[in-house]
Amino acid sequence: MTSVVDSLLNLFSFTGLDNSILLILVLHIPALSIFLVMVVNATVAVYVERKVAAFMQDRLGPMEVGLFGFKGGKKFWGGIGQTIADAIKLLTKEDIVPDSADKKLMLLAPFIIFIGAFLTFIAVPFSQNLVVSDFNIGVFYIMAMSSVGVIGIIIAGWSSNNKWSLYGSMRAAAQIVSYEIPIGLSLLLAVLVVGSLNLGDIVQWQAENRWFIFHSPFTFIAFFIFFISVVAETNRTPFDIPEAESELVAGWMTEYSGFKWAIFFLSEYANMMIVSIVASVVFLGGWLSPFAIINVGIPNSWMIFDGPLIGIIWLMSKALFLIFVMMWFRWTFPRLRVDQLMYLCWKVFIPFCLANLFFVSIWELIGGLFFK
Amino acid sequence: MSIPIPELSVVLFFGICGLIIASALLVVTSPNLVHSAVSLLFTFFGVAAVYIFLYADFIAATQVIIYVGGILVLIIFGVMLTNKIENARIDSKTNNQIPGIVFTLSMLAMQFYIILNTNWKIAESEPRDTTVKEIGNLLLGKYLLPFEVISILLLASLIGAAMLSRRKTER
Amino acid sequence: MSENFLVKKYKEKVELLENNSILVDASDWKEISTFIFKSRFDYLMCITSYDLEQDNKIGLAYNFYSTKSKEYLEIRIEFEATTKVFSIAEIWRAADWHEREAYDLMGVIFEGHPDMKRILLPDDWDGHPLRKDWKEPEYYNGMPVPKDKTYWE
Amino acid sequence: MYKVLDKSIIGADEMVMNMGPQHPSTHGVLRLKIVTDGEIVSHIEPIIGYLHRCFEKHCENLSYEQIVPFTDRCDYLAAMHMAHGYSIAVEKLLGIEELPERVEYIRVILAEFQRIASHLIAVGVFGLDVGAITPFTWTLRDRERIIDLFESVTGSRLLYNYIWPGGLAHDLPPNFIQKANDFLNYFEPQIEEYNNLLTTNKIFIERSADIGVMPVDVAINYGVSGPTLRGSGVPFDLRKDEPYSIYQKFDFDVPVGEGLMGTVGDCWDRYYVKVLEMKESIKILKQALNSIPEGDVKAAIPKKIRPKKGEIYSRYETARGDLGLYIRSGGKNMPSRLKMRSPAYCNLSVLNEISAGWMISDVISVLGSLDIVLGEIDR
Repeated sequence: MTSVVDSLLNLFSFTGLDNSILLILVLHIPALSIFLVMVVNATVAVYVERKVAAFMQDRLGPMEVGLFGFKGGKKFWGGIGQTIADAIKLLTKEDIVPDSADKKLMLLAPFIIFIGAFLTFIAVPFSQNLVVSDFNIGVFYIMAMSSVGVIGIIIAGWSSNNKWSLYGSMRAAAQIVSYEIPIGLSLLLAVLVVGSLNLGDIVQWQAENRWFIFHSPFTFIAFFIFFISVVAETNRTPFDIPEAESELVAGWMTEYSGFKWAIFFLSEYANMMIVSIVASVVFLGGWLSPFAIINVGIPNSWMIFDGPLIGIIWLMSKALFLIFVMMWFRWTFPRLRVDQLMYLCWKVFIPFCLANLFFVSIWELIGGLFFK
Repeated sequence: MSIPIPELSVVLFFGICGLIIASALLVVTSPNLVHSAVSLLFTFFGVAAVYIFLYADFIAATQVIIYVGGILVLIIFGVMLTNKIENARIDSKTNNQIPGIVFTLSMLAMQFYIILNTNWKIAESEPRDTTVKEIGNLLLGKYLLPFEVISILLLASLIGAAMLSRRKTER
Repeated sequence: MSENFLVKKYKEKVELLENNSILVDASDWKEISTFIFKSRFDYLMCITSYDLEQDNKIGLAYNFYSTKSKEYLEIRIEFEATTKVFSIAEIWRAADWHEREAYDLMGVIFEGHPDMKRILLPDDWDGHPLRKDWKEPEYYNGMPVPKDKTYWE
Repeated sequence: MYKVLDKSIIGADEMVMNMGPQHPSTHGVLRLKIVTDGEIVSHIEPIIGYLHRCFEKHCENLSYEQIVPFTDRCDYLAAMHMAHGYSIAVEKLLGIEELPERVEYIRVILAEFQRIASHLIAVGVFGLDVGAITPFTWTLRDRERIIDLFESVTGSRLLYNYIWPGGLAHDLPPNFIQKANDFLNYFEPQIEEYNNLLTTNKIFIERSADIGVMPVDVAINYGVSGPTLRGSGVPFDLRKDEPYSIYQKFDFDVPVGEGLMGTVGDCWDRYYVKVLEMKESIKILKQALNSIPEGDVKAAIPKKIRPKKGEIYSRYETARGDLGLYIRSGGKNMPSRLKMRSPAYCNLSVLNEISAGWMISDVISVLGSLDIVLGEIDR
């Protein structure tokens, strides 16, 4: 698997520029693209979230608000004006900083969270060869970088000098640090079977064998543990206790407004997208077409649906489905209490993950003996 | 990913070193404990970047996941929840300044002496493909015993921490 | 019915009024309230304070209900505004807020209430507005209260 | 899983938090002063009065007819009940024994619709308090249809001024019975839908069962009433025990908390009683709508309300509980004293007793299950 940066370096080598200058110039392209992906993702996701909510809850507003008088038959495109109004509102709103807040840290916190999400995107593949930088330790790198955001959350909660924010950040820190363990253990299953931390290798293995979720009963369980844990890691309902609006007003985001709040928003949706893509890549066959789920009896001609260009569609549709499921959760479930959340993580998921790890090793050993 | 030519990497290296030193200085000089803890974030990141220069990508990621995601969170947590930290200002008046300066300077001189007199082997290191496999093999092969001992130590401290925090409710 | 047992026991101390309520002297209230609780009236529905508009006297009406025998009982105490009334908040916890309200709006002083302070009005309010002789103040917290209210309606 | 900690264990530094008056889940302008140790709440002091509008002082300066719209504004989520309760009290004071049958029927029909509307809000908001947003929008959607019915009857959507002492403002619109029946047919299966979405949801049960348990003796000692009291297992309902209006004609049950998911008297029971009461209200409505007689609704309205000297205490079962009205008449056309014993006022006073020792999230659950309306508490 080659990365985007390498391809771009090759592409622009005709300019005859010095390699290091070229690198610096070329790096802007993926960086801007990532930023664009994040922005577009947040805008679209907000629209979709609103529509999902509207359909599930019989809400009227998101069905009606049009754009320049365009309502698009009310049902599907209605409400598109709201997203744009939202974006303008967020960017032009007054930035309120409480008088007794720690102003430096309050400014720093959104950017730490944003950088965490941004750095994670570097290793997230959108399709074959469509990754900014192809790390050999891809899975591990993504886990490491997604753990950076929690510091931003803690700082945001503390620096606001608001008791509700402090509660929110305490809960967030406990929750995110805890849920990293089941996430890591579930990903370890894939790493154990494939023998590589590289996301490209993991997909390649799935292309040669079968989708990882169908590899064994234990990976099947692991997928659900992973998915529920990432819902918790991204602070979505039913695990949104750090920003539980009925208890903590808005948790660690209470004192933020305007552009800083928009950055939180951007990062939250970016994180949703990252975890959905990782779940799709590791468990759902990444950019492979669903025709080859278990890789048996498929006519070769169907393989035209695979490949780097069509792969991006497959991957994104899988990821978007997972994002949709997250939204579905949000509009269906009540919120867990903080101790129930911890109970779920430490006393349910982690034992299950460890058992999974043990059994999948045995499965591999036996499978190695019998099915080779 | 390999860094193409030395010039850029040198610039980057010194930039990162500057970041490490500056943020480390902030850690010790900042009067606000939380500010110190946040500065530590940049120090850890810088150190992770230095690991990447050494082709130790796995160690770099481990540095981020353990120090930034785990230990720093713990530190900030502890500092934040310490009572009335908002008003606490660290007393940065130093005692025994002269002996301290003398000692530090002598240490510095010694280090410089060693650095200048060591016969550094300068060789083109070849870019490694991946270090994870070797680390794994070494940990579960040659260094299995220390690895297990460390894990038992960690388990013991885990149980100890759980015991300590439980006692309060069963008083 | 339910009034009789009280009249029987405290012949001298109570007075049966026309609508079957019982008038009790404020000084006997401590004893009688304990007795009422120990008989069957476990549910305090309401405490109403009212101004008698004569002799600077105010009154309290206690409405009790028995969840066991489904009986009602109304006790009334009428007293000088400066008299301290025994607080039944420790006996019927429901009385807690009702007594605070009576103090807040009517200025009844209760003796032995765990947390006697204003409940509906702000802490810096002056006077007890449900008294008939309550006059609108000229100033509230230094702000003049407007006299001309033509445009308020 | 944790249990209520012994208060003596909470020895660490405590933090005082202000929940409200501006807070998403204090149901209006209620302020809770919460003393917390970490997530665990050791003491709660409700501070009320932010919505105080001098209802009782107003009443002393208004004639009996003029008070009716003011009662609407007390419990703005069950305005029909307040006006009905007040009208019954004034009729009792005037000595009016009998009203035209049609008046009573219309009053009962509207009161039961109002009960459903109010319980829909209570059920939805309780879901919102524990984090489920969809039940709230669903219940609001269905409440909207009841409000539409009320609008067709009274011309207004929230504060009706329709039930007057001695009668009604005017008769029902011609197709009301048909529309009401349509609504009931639509609404009855909806309750099952709420149950599927919220009541039997595992997370919801975890969040509400066994939490904020209110034993019977505590409930009675605090003067708790209505669905909150019935949630503790006391089958006390004024409509059944001391039927006013024409409730004795109808066949309905009084649902009580049975501790299906946990202990009797927990938040889940208080919630579920309201769901069951909606079903009972539908029962009453179906009977009433089928047997409503013809008649004049204004026949009994007195020309001038000037009761004799005297006092009455009247009780009425609103959606939130036992509305008591103590009216002292001085022989004038204005009451000399009108005290409203508002049900939510007494229900709220029990908050500290049943939610101290639990977590912040549980306090929200308990508060939601008590179903308070600040307009009625502060009056």
